[in-house]
Amino acid sequence: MSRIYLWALSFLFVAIALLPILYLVSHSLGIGSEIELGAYTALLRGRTVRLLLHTVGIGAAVAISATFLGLVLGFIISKNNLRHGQLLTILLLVPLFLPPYIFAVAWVDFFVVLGMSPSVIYSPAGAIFVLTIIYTPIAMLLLSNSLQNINASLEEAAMIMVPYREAFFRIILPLVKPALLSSGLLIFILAISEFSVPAFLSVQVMTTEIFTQFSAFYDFDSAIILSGSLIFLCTIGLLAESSYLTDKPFLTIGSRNGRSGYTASDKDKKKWLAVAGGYLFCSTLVPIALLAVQALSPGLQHLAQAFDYLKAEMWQTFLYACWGALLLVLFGFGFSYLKGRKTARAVDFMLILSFALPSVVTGIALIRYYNTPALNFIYTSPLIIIIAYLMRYLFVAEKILHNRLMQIPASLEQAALVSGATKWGALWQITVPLVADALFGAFVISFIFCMGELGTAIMVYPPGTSLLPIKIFTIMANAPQSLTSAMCLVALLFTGSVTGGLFALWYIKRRVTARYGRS
Amino acid sequence: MAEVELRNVSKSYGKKQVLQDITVEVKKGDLACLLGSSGSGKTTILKLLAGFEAPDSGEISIGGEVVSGNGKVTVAPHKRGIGYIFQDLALWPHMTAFENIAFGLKARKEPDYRIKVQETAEWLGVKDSLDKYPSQLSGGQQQLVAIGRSLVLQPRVLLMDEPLANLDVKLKKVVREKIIELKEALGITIIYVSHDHREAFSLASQLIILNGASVEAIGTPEEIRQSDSAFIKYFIEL
Amino acid sequence: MAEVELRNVSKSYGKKQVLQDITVEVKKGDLACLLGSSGSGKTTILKLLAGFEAPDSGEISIGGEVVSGNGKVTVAPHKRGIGYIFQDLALWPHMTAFENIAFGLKARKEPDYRIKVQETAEWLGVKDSLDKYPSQLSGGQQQLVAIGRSLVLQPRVLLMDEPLANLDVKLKKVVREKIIELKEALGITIIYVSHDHREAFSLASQLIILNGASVEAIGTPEEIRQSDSAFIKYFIEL
Amino acid sequence: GNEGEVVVYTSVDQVFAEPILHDFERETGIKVKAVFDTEETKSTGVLNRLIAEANNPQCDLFWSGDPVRANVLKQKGISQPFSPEAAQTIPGHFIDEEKHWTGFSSRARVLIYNKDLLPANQVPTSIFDLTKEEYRGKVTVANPLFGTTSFHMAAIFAALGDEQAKKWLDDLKANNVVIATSNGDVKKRVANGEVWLGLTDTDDANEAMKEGAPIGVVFLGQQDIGTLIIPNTLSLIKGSPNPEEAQRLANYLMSEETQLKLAHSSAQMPLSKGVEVPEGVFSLDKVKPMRVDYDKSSKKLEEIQPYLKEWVETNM
Ligand SMILES: Nc1ncnc2c1ncn2[C@@H]1O[C@H](COP(=O)(O)OP(=O)(O)OP(=O)(O)O)[C@@H](O)[C@H]1O
Ligand SMILES: Nc1ncnc2c1ncn2[C@@H]1O[C@H](COP(=O)(O)OP(=O)(O)OP(=O)(O)O)[C@@H](O)[C@H]1O
Ligand SMILES: [Fe+3]
Ligand SMILES: [Mg+2]
Ligand SMILES: [Mg+2]
Repeated sequence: MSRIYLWALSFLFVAIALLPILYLVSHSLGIGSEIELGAYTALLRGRTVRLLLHTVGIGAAVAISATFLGLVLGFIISKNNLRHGQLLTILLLVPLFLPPYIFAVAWVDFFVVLGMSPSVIYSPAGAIFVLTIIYTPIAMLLLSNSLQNINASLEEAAMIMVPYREAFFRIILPLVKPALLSSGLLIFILAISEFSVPAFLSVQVMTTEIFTQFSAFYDFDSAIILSGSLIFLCTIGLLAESSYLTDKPFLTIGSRNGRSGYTASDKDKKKWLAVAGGYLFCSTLVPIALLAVQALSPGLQHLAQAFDYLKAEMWQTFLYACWGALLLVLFGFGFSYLKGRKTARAVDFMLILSFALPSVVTGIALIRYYNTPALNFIYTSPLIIIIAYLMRYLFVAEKILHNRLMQIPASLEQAALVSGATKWGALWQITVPLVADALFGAFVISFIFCMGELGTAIMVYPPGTSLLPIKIFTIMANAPQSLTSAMCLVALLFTGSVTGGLFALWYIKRRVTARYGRS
Repeated sequence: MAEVELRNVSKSYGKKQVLQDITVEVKKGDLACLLGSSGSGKTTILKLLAGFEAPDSGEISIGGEVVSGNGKVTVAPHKRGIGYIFQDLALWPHMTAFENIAFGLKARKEPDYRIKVQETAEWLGVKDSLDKYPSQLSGGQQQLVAIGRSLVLQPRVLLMDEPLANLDVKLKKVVREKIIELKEALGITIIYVSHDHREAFSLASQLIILNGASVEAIGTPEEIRQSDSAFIKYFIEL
Repeated sequence: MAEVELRNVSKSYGKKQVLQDITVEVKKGDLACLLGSSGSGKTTILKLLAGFEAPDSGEISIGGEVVSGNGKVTVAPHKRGIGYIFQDLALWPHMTAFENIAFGLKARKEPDYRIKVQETAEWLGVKDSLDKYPSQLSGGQQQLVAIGRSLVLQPRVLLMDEPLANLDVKLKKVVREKIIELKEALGITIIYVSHDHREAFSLASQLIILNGASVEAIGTPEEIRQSDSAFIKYFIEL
Repeated sequence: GNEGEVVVYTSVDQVFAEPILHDFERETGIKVKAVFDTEETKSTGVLNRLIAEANNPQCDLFWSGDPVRANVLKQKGISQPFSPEAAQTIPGHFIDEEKHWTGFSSRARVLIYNKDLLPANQVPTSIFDLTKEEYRGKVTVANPLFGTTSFHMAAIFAALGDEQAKKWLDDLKANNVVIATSNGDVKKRVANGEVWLGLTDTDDANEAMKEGAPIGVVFLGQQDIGTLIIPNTLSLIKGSPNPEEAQRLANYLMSEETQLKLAHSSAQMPLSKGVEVPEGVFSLDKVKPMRVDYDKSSKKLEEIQPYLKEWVETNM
């Protein structure tokens, strides 16, 4: 039965998000017009191959280091029973609240302020560094989520035989392997499709090449074919991940859930807090402090001006991002649930296709498809922005949720079915609450991503409207540094406080339900 | 007519043949005990009856209606009117004991579900634990809640996978008697997996003894006791 | 001198007092059975002994060394030389049966761990299931693997939480005998939670009977049988 | 199109363009719907959008910060000829021969230098000075594939001929020129002393000075090839939904008042004769302009782009 729904959902996604891409590609590949062979040769040039290797190298380095840091931080917030764990979580999320570009700029400025040559950061290593900091929070959320949901007695069974450190590496780590792999894959894709940071740091990667084809040569065909190589890379990553995960059971939420598991001693807790604090300082505090100094150096007036510039956009963007996140979570849950424990390669490929596409290409695809008299009502309304969000981030939301669903034993839903619940009832009352924290995580991440989406939105936002990141970037082009920094601060505070609010609500709700009564 | 019927049912997991051409009939109001060594396919039979798995071949009917056949589940689990006590209990970790027991009643929109849950809990002696989550319950308390969750719905057919494993002998006896009482009162058909053949002999109106992937013998306790199969002789001797 | 000792141990979960001022001693090489109705705190005692939880007050020693006291765990679980068979088994889902059993041996870097795992599996009759994941094992097979995982390490003190619950009577008897055999050969001290007081009486050199949150009686089976506590009388009568 | 509304896409910085569009709205009651562009996308997002929308145009008027983009639109058949009345005051040199675009207020390419690091008398006066040994590693230009820098390169190629221009670029490279991401980045790097000198636009230079950065401005080539003048341009989109309103807006933007406003806000030099130049704004009268054919330069740009791309790539 669920096959039908899976088909229906896929059909819907294909119609709104995938057809634009297929339409664009079929045109670029000359289907319906004459074939431009010249464009294909772009792929074969030695330079393209070098660029691909370079891109993969940077992507892999970012994926590995961000996932590693995410694991450490995820461990700290989920296994230490911290009193202000929620606050720490939000602080650690801060790098996501800022556009990556701003982060790169802030780090360069930081070196300059210190009187050091920023040339260290204008390098692949610099790009890896900046991107790692930006994407670590995603890994952290995924992993802390997964760590929290391991049945305590599995942990205890190992603790009795080996020191906790070893239990961690031999038992816990393999149990969160799906999360580790997903996080690595996700960050790899995000990193190789990021444009603004490598462009700003003068690092040549595939996205900068694609951008050059678009914006210097107006050579859409080459750009689209080069984008194909990015999608190819992502697909390989996806296949590697799914072939690793198939048929390996990772059910970790026991119905006879254990009670205690590992808790850090007070001494260890202090140590871990110091690690988290140190990381927070280096990764987040430094650039934010710099922004604050720049913004406040001429007094408060620029902050006020920035607020004035952005106040209309904040509300708008907030609304769109909420809708976007809501749809992302709905679609993401739909896909991951209907896929079930099986890997549905076709679905995965569909999602990765729209996710790995460079944002400009996505924008152009949307324009070509929706900008027709028949679909004008979508193209000229904010709906087009929501669709852009859906295309850009559905893969992320789906990954987060699928990860979590794989942890739930089938018998829990079966028990509901024989109790007389319908499929929907079981879904709604058993599965959904059990993945509630992942739904929340997916919503927060989607919301933050939507709040910051620029590349596609700027191609399609209806004339006369505006969005927060677009406004910041369009104003920034020739505004004084202090105003730019002030705008970034305002955006940061806004996204930060909304996210903080979400966490607070969540926390209160969870206190009420006592988190399945875990002590 | 048989209430529950498996006709020539086979089932494999991968290469492993777990059930081979099984034919079993259980009459309405009977209590049939499934006996057999570990891994002989008892749980698998229950899963087939519940409709969580489809048989590779053969047919399954409940109440005269074919519910699985041709390698497919044709009637969904929630439409079969069954209760199931899982070997791993499968209590919902995000619900309190009360909510676990109340779930099916609420799904049926029974207005007086509170009273029924209270009664059932009292009857099973877990009234004090109703506001606890499964992770806060002891093993035995969890088992009682799982039993309560199924019994409160008064299903037509009740599938029980070692429902008393975690209870002490005293409690085992009490609960067992309660189940029989309920069965008599409501005419429920019960398929009961047990490891304790003494229990099985004293409880069942029909015994089904599995050996390897096939049925070794079916019959009343009397008939089985008089069987001259070497396997059964070995199996029921203490 | 006692191998395992709890002195004036108390433990609450939230408002609920689960253990109140418990004092128990078990001598080296003894098999002590914990008996008591559901929710009386048996599992909690094992968790305290293993060091997964700290007592609120009182002291716990193993082999003469204080391992928990002052509300804290002072010796980490893996340094206590104990084995634990969990009531919910806690097999690692991402490892095959073989890997589950081999884990502790590999951690100790025993070179001939393969042979030992094979031997243990053979001995328990789960040799055919070694390459399966827990989710592919029947309930009884899972239980045997969990037993194998603990026994293969030959711990100094073995904590067993209803280790035979999912086994059939025949197998129960076999495994029980094997455990005794191992205990005699290696001088292991065993703390054994059972629901079957007949089993407990036939097995244990010492019985510890819990009632509510406190110890009702401690003694040899003989002593307990002769006790005139009304609770015990009620409890051991069938 | 909707009654009383006009859609304008612009690559001109929003801080400067928006107030003028608001003024137009207020004065005429015509609603302006604008799409702006960003530095992050090297201000080509709007152009790519116009190209992609060609089949079903949404935009009426394209207000570009330079003629290159206007020429791209022309070549791709996306703009259409038009002659706003206000264009009469603009020198013919700044209007496309086929009337696909009309120029107005303009910027110039200038050299900026850090006054704290370089005394005024040691500042180069010609682009050829930049290849001198004394400035090794101290000069920055923005990526020549994009924006006004690309146009500047095309003009230099047109003025010097391919061979000499390539030699100049190769010499620059040999002198360890620093390639910045944008003109804004050039401004920033000179202002904070990372390098001494940089090629950028007058509006960026003006901005830096307003911020109080220790920056001096030089109009290069007064003795040789002259300074490149870059006018704003307006193009009417083919199939524009609101052509009448577009005409009115075009006239408004080219008006002397608007040129004056732009002179005040971003130091743009008015192209209409007789517009009084405010104090502090460079004036076209005092500058020797580079002789450029905007149409040819745009074509030149297309021709040299592969070379420029290679030049950048081997430089990074
Ligand atoms: N995390 C917890 N929070 C609250 N109460 C708890 C928690 N863990 C256990 N309890 C309660 O403590 C009591 C003792 O539990 P324990 O698991 O030790 O019982 P037991 O003797 O092992 O019972 P059984 O024979 O049923 O396994 C029970 O009443 C249980 O509900
Ligand atoms: N998903 C699966 N994949 C592979 N083999 C499986 C799977 N599920 C069960 N099996 C195998 O099928 C056989 C029958 O399993 P089943 O759970 O029905 O046994 P059982 O009779 O209930 O045993 P027990 O008394 O130990 O619970 C076992 O050998 C088991 O290993
Ligand atoms: Fe500029
Ligand atoms: Mg079973
Ligand atoms: Mg217990």
